[in-house]
Amino acid sequence: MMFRNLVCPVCGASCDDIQVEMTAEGIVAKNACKMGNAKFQELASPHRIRQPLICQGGEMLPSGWEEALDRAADILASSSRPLIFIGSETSCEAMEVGLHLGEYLGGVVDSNSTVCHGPTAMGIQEAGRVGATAGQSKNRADLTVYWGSNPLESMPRHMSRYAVYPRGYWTRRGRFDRTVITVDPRRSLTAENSDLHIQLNPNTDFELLSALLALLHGQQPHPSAEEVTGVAIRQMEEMLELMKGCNYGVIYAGLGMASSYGKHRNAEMAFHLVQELNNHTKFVIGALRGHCNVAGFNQVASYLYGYPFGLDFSRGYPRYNPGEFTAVDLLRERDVDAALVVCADLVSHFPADCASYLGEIPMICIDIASCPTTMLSDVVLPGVIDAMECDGTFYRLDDVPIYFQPFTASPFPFTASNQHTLQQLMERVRGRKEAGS
Amino acid sequence: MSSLIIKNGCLFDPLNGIDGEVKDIFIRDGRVVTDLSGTQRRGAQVIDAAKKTVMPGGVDSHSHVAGAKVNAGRLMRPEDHIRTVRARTAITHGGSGYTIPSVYKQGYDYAGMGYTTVFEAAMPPLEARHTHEEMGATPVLDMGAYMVLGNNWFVMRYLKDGDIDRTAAYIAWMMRTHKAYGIKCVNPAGVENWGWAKNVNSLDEPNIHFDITPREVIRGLAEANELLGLPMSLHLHTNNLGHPGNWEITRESLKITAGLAPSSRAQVPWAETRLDSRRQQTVYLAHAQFCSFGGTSWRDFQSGAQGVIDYVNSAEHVVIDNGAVPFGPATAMTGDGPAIHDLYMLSGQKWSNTDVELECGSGVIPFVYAKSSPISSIQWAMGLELLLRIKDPWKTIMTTDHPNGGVFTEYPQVMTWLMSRKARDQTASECHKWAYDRSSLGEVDREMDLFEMAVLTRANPARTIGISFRKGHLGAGADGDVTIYDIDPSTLDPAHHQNLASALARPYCTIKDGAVIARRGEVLAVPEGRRFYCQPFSDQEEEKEMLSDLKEWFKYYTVGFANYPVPDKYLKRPAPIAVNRPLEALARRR
Amino acid sequence: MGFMEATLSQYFLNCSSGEGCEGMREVLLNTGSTIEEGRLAKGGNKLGPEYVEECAVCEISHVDYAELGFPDRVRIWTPDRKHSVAVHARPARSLQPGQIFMPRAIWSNLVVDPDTFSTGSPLYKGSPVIIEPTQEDVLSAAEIVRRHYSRGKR
Amino acid sequence: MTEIILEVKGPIGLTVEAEAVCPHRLSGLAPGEIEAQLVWQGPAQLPLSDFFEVEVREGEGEVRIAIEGDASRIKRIGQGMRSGCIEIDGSCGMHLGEEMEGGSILVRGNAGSWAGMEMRGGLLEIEGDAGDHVGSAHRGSWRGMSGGEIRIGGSAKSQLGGGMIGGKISVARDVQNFCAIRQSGGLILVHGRAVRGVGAEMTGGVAAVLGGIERFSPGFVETGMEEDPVLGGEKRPGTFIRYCGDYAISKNPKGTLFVRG
Repeated sequence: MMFRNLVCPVCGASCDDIQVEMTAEGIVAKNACKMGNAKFQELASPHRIRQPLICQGGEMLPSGWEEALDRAADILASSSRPLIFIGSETSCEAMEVGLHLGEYLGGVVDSNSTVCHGPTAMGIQEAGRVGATAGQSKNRADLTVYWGSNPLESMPRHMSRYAVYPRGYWTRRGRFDRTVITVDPRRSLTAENSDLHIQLNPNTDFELLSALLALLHGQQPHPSAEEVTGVAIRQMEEMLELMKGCNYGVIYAGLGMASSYGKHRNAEMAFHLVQELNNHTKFVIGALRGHCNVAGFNQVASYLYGYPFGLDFSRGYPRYNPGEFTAVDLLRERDVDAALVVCADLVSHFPADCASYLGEIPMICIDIASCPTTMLSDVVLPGVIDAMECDGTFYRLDDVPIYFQPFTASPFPFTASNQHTLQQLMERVRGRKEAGS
Repeated sequence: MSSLIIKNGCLFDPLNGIDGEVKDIFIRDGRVVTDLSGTQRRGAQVIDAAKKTVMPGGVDSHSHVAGAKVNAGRLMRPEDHIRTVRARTAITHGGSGYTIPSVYKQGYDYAGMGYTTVFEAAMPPLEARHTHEEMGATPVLDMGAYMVLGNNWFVMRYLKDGDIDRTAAYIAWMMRTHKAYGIKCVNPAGVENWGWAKNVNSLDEPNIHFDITPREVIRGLAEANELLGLPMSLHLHTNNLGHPGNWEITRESLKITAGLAPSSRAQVPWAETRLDSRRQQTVYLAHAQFCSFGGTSWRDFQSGAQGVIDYVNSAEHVVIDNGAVPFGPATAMTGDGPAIHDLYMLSGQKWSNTDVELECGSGVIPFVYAKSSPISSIQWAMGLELLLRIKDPWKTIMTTDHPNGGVFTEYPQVMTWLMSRKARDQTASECHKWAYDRSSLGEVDREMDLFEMAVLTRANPARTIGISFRKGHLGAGADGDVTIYDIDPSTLDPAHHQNLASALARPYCTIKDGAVIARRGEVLAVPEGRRFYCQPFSDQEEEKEMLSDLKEWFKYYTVGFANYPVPDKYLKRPAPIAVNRPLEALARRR
Repeated sequence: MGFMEATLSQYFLNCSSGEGCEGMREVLLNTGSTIEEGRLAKGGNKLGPEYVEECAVCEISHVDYAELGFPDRVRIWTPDRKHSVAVHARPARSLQPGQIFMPRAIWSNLVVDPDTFSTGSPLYKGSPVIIEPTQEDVLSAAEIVRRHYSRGKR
Repeated sequence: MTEIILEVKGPIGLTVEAEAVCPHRLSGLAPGEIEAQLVWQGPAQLPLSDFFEVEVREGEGEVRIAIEGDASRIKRIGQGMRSGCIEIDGSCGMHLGEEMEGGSILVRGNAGSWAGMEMRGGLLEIEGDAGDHVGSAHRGSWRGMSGGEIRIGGSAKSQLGGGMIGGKISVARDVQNFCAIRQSGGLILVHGRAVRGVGAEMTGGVAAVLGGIERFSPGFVETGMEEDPVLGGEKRPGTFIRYCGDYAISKNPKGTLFVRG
């Protein structure tokens, strides 16, 4: 049986052209990249978590669904300030329930976005962002800049679907109609495949962007800019000429910009640069988002409560302050007392001080495969794979909502989706709170 | 089976010609009925509205409340949210935001103010799923959205070929596919140029590549609209918006649809009204204030409303909403990307923009209308001038183009200015003197009455967008949406304008579908809102050929054809309106 | 609350020369995704040996690699010496002296600076660390959890 | 003067938000009423007495609050303060004196991030170190501190004086990054060194870094030398280079940056 037009639940490209064939030998996923393919194989993998687990006497033991849900609800209902962390490979519908749960408990709700392009979102809050949906660059762009991003390894189909290779309306010869610049301290695979590689020193994005803006405003940058960034002024001018001279330019910013020293100020300067370039030609900027629905959390949290990530509900209304109400900071400062982690491996992906605090507080996690986070959890609820086993919505890297449909059903009799799991958990928590009050 | 009786209220129901008569209203199972049986009366909830003003529930026909650009505004403005919050209650969610509130807060704020029906003014097709998600999450309100089509590649291509039938077929398919309510045309032909950082500046300037002019787009979309017989006319956001001297292009744009016959063929049961509740217009001009700028630059800027007012007074095919400026913080957001870029150049504020492939675009920028600013003051005057000097209230609708001119929670203040010369004079004395010097507002003595307010905020928005078959009045069969204000018409003195403004801001109660949902601003119930959208049908042969064109050009999208539509599951309480049912599909015109 | 340490700026600014005492260097750690890391993580294979081979790795510029004495394995330390991790060392042409690269996984995150500069996002790119050759074994992800993170539980 | 002495009872678990600890909010209250004032810990509202021993010494006129013990996990002390004074014997948490309009605060230890955010008046003195965003604007806003004075005896972290439009901030030792970012008015005086991003996006006002800047903001252009300039009402001996910027944000910026030559 062949299924078409499926959406890949892995990276921010949210490719919607996957074809899946279920054969006697296994699953064949056409059009998917290496990462996507691996995820489609997960459907039948041996390490899939197939039943709830509860930690007893230091060991993770299989348990019944009701028992596991009860234990999870006990943890949440008895906590004073829980952290609810929602990963970005699950649906907006699940995120909405997670946000409701956090609001109900007066806890904090955060998502991968914080440690991913959170600083980029903060840059938007400082400067705004001039962007476009991906089809604009596909059809129009004759200049593509990968800034601190390495799509050939992190988003393998970005170049072929959206930015470099596709034959668009005004870019009929695909790659031949475009110039590609990569800005990266590392000579990455993407840099090797670009027309120009600006190899700046690490942690100097802010200075390079500022210098470009000063040049754009007709001023020579402070002479130290060359030494600091490792990029000659002449090379900056060359790059700027390319940018001003193109018909339609696009910057795809990666974590190299958002995560390095300077953080949201880097993003902010990049947004300013693009805004000012629009006085010369058409220029837009977008983020290369790491997960299929990392943009979704920003969207859902913003429209439901007004802020894109790191929402604190302790006062009954939403509050936002990265550094204060964000997961890494709360864990580092030991300022939460329980955690619900949905489809995210925090123990692997957070710094050591945060990961070890997760080992000290009660933790519930929902996941599809064993990982360091499931090892440290008190309750593990099996995850359902979005876009394969249930339907829902992702927001793609350019904030275009993509509705996905499954080609098979949840393998569990007790839950149809992560949304469903969270709803059941919410009901149980509500029951305990109402009985207690 | 529930019944509600609103007793002894002073009713203002313009579509039924009722101007302040003391009348009882009966609602049965959510709909207005002429009477109740004895048994029903005994089981009915009774609200005593003696010495109170009773109107149909408020209808907002143009507001930016759901979708990608609204959310871009929310995301980029934490400073707008920090100090304006709403804490959760046992039945409501928490929220935040002043000019761009989060959806829960938005729904509660509208309901608390007596509004029950709100239409989102701009839905990009590719991002329609987003708009529907947000409308779906908005509590209480019945909603719908207008689809942006003035720079759509398929529309421009067909219109360049002069093919109205195929345009209509495309629009019909798009409206069904994306569950849209009406057609919005924003800066026709200009937004496509913005794809290259350019604009068009006159009605007869063809745009790059598609070689089509704003005039051709406006005329073509209006013709297709009437050919399909949509409940609402073309909703137009004119070219050169926000530019000094643009009143002239606005007048010329309005002339384009003169002579077209309005034709609404919605297959719906019509609630009873004394007046004809079908729309009369062929163009509905959005936020006229922003389209009526005079002068030639910001230095000699003045109101250009006179030219627009004169034209609307002389024409029968136009309705406008005003886009009032009540002063204070705002967030400018529009599908007109280049207009927002111009504001960025002026203000240097933070600026967001999103161009949507093959379809449209949008821009967002924070803005403050200050009483000390001469330009803001003139804009304040213009918004009121337009409504007060267009003689026939049935040609006007009151909005703030939320959140462009100001926030919807300022509606009570805008109504107060319309009703009270003293309130206007008071504000004019506080703001820059250009307000009266460079507009005609200071010469206007007209004070609108409650009947006229009911036209501008209920009856006419409903009629203009064709939702008056159930909204905007209280004839038998209409939705049981009612606002009861603590205003006694017999003692109302518009000179006491502060009392008036606060009475309008916090109605005695808001009733939706026959149930009290808010009292004096406090939300008492949170029913799920309806989603209105049109399902127009066109000639099946045309549609088939159109679809083959569409599939051929779909390769320029980055979303597959199969994943383009808005699925049914995004609509929790759908209220589709069939237009030209399939069996009665249009005969070819030529 | 972590206050500014006198030497902190020095790490950010002066590491490009790769200076340091014998056999030990201050470098900037860049972490990021690699396609194989992605393939293994998305395939739910985080506790297997293949994941260790792919992700418990530190790429070092040729210059630094030679100066460290061509080690098979290196130990990476946080500047405050609170955390460290041993990983496989590999020379890489893609890097400038003074920079190292590690795939984004439990090993690299053990030494990423948890300060977020009030942004919520730690220094995944350009985190100051100290690198030295080591003979110690490289731990699997599960062993890391048991050894470093299980103090409060189990 | 009425003195209110609040002694922190012991180690605090989850952080506490205590905007009630502010002279005008406690003024005129009986000791029992002060103890019953509510503070937040997570979603719970708890009486002040859960965290502090309260002692009141009645007197005339303004209220002085003295906090003893470790208050480093207590946030929002003196938020919106209008008058009187607060003295904190040790360190305190985030949002100290946020939006304060008058009165004075003295912290003998360190203060967390966001001290003096959007401050409008009064004196905020931190003898130890300060965190990020001292005297800055709220997220997304371009208008930070507009009046009053902040003195820091130690060092400050990043984004000091972000969006500052008026008033004065002085730092005795060092600052990290983006000090004076988006400054449009007022004075920032750093006696030690700055790491990076000084005056980024600056459009007006004066910033001076007496100890030198490790990594200069590229959009600053040298406009001359000054001997012994007067900054903040005081003569600063030595030769200074004056810069104008930030040209990265504007073609015609009016920000002035002094660095010792």
